[in-house]
Amino acid sequence: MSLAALPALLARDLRLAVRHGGESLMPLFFLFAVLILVPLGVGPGPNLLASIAPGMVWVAALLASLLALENLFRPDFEDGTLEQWWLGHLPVTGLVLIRLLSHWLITGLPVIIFAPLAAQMLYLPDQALGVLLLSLLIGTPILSLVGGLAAALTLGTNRGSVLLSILVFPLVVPVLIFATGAVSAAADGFSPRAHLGLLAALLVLALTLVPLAISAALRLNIE
Amino acid sequence: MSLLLEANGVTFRRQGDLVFAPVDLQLAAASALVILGPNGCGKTTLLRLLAGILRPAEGQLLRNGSTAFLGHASALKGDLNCRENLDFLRHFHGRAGLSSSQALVRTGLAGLGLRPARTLSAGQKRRLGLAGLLVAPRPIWLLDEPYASLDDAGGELVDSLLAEHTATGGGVVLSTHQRKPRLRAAHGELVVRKAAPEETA
Amino acid sequence: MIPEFEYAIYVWSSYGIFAVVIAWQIVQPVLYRRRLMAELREELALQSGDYNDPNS
Amino acid sequence: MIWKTIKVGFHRLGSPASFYRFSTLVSPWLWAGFALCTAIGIYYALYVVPPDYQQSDSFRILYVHVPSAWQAMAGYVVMSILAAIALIWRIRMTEIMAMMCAPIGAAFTAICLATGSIWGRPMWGTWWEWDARLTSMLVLLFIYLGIMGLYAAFDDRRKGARVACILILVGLVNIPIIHFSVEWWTTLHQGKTIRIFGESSMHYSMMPPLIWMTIAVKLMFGAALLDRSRNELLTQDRRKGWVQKKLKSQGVS
Repeated sequence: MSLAALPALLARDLRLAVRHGGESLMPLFFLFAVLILVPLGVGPGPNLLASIAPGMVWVAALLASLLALENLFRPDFEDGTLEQWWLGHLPVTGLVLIRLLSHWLITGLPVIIFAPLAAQMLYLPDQALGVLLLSLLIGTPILSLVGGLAAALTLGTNRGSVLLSILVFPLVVPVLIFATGAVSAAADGFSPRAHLGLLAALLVLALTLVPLAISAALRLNIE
Repeated sequence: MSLLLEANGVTFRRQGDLVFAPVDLQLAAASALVILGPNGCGKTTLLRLLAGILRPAEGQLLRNGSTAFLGHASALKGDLNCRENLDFLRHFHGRAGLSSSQALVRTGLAGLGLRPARTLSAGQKRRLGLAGLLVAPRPIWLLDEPYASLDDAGGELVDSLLAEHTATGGGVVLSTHQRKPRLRAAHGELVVRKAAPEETA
Repeated sequence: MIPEFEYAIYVWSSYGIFAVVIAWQIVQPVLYRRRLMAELREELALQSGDYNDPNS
Repeated sequence: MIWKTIKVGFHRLGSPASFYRFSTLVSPWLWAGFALCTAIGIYYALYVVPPDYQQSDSFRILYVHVPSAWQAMAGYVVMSILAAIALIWRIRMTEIMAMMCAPIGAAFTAICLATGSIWGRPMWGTWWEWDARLTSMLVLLFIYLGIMGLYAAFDDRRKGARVACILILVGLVNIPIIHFSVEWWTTLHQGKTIRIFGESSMHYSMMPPLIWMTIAVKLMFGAALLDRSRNELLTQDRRKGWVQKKLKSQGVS
């Protein structure tokens, strides 16, 4: 196996993402849609907005991650590039991780970059900003992993998207709870350490198990 | 003579049913094997099995050397241009063969390097797929209907590529139901048969 | 208000839901099996040639 | 050695024709047992057990709520074991049985949610309380529905079953995490509300109906599982020799 395959795949995925410019900007668009629509809906009171800010940013991150899932493996499945992963000389879990990395770079990273701006717009207390970023940094990769699993499981079906959301929702409950819990704790002046520790534990668990499950699911689906 | 590929009693099941009768085959270096059979008898399934994409339900499969598989879907990214597609294959498989430009010239696609692959005609896509075999050389070629949608010149091209590949010690398994390849190398034929319905206890 | 009466609605509706769902679990496989068997019987009759088309 | 015995046993039971015979034989007995246990259990639950001093009569709801909740979870464990066997040894019967566990488990989860919410009305004053147990049960319901949906979405039943088995095992790892996280979340956001089981343990006189109902529900799960698996097997194998032979020899029963 040559390790050169992994950067080659990453470079190609990102190149394709850039080429689909508009689609790749959807996550950011969603973040801002949530940021603007929710205050319009609940009113601009700083206290109320500050208390729901962590949840809103996280829900936006979740939606952004969900949006791109349908295209995570499906185009490759249809044009025959996916089955080339099994020609024998490459570790499929490595390729899966690379694909998830590119998904995270497209959906997770933009949300993290614009999260400080979102925090300002929602009056999140300053002392919670660092924790918000940290929780996103640990948590969004889990969203990519779990979402990737759902995408892989539904690959062989022809009505993937509804099913995809049903599968993702239960799996991300703990992520949402620990991440928003951390930010709320920090905003209220408590230590977010326990929450972040649990979130990190989840990330480690997901990193070890999910790529294996994804490879198995992909394999079953291409047969 | 070393064996590149060996299958003993290999089968595959779909929904629990055998797709084709058990297959035994051997592919020596510098030789070719033509898989014949009517539509729907499992030629594509057999090739995907040999490639390692599918796992055999029964039987053993041995592969000595890395494999290239060219199926119905051309495994090209329509949004990338021809040159980018080939460059990706070169890096992905990590074996330097011909340069992308040389491969394009060899397969008669000179001058089309910057065209997005989705704008190519079916025959041109096929040629680009063949170019992909040249930029990342692998000893075992598994070609599913390589002549499909190619014109006469394209058919000649496949024949000459096959001759070159076997001359340099490679092995080829290809399936066809139309044009009999004019192979200069030693080659065998294998007819795939539909499995007889079996009685399960 | 009599407490027994107040709670009775809740208790009985709970038991009712339990009964309905369980009954559905019993009935559904039976109905499915009946439909499947009818279909298989029809197929078998078509194969062996003694199929009486109810519409003819 | 032990593994080998289990494997051989499963393979033997795994032959479609013998599973069919086995389930036809056993399932009526399970249904009969279920009817008997339920009758005893409900009689105790509604007529024998005295009202609770704290919850008055509403605690009688828990005689259907609690066994359903237990069975919803136990059903998931059974399903996971079957799924693991199906993935490791590729035994077809366990694949089918794992798939057929999902709708039954979902039914029990639904009973648990509905009765829990009804119980909550007089106790909490609302139909829905973000109580840790109820919330985890809601998530569990979605996992069950996801498994059923995934299986149904595949044209190739066997492929669908294998893929859904992966999901089942992923869910098995996840459910404890979900439960823990929800528990953590409710303790942060509110004080402890009245639990269905209070802090004090139950009085022993309240136990018999609970035991009877628990047994009843387990028997029902087994019976429904056998019935559904037999149907599914027949659907998948309708063109196979053993089904045709059975149809021809005995007419259609």
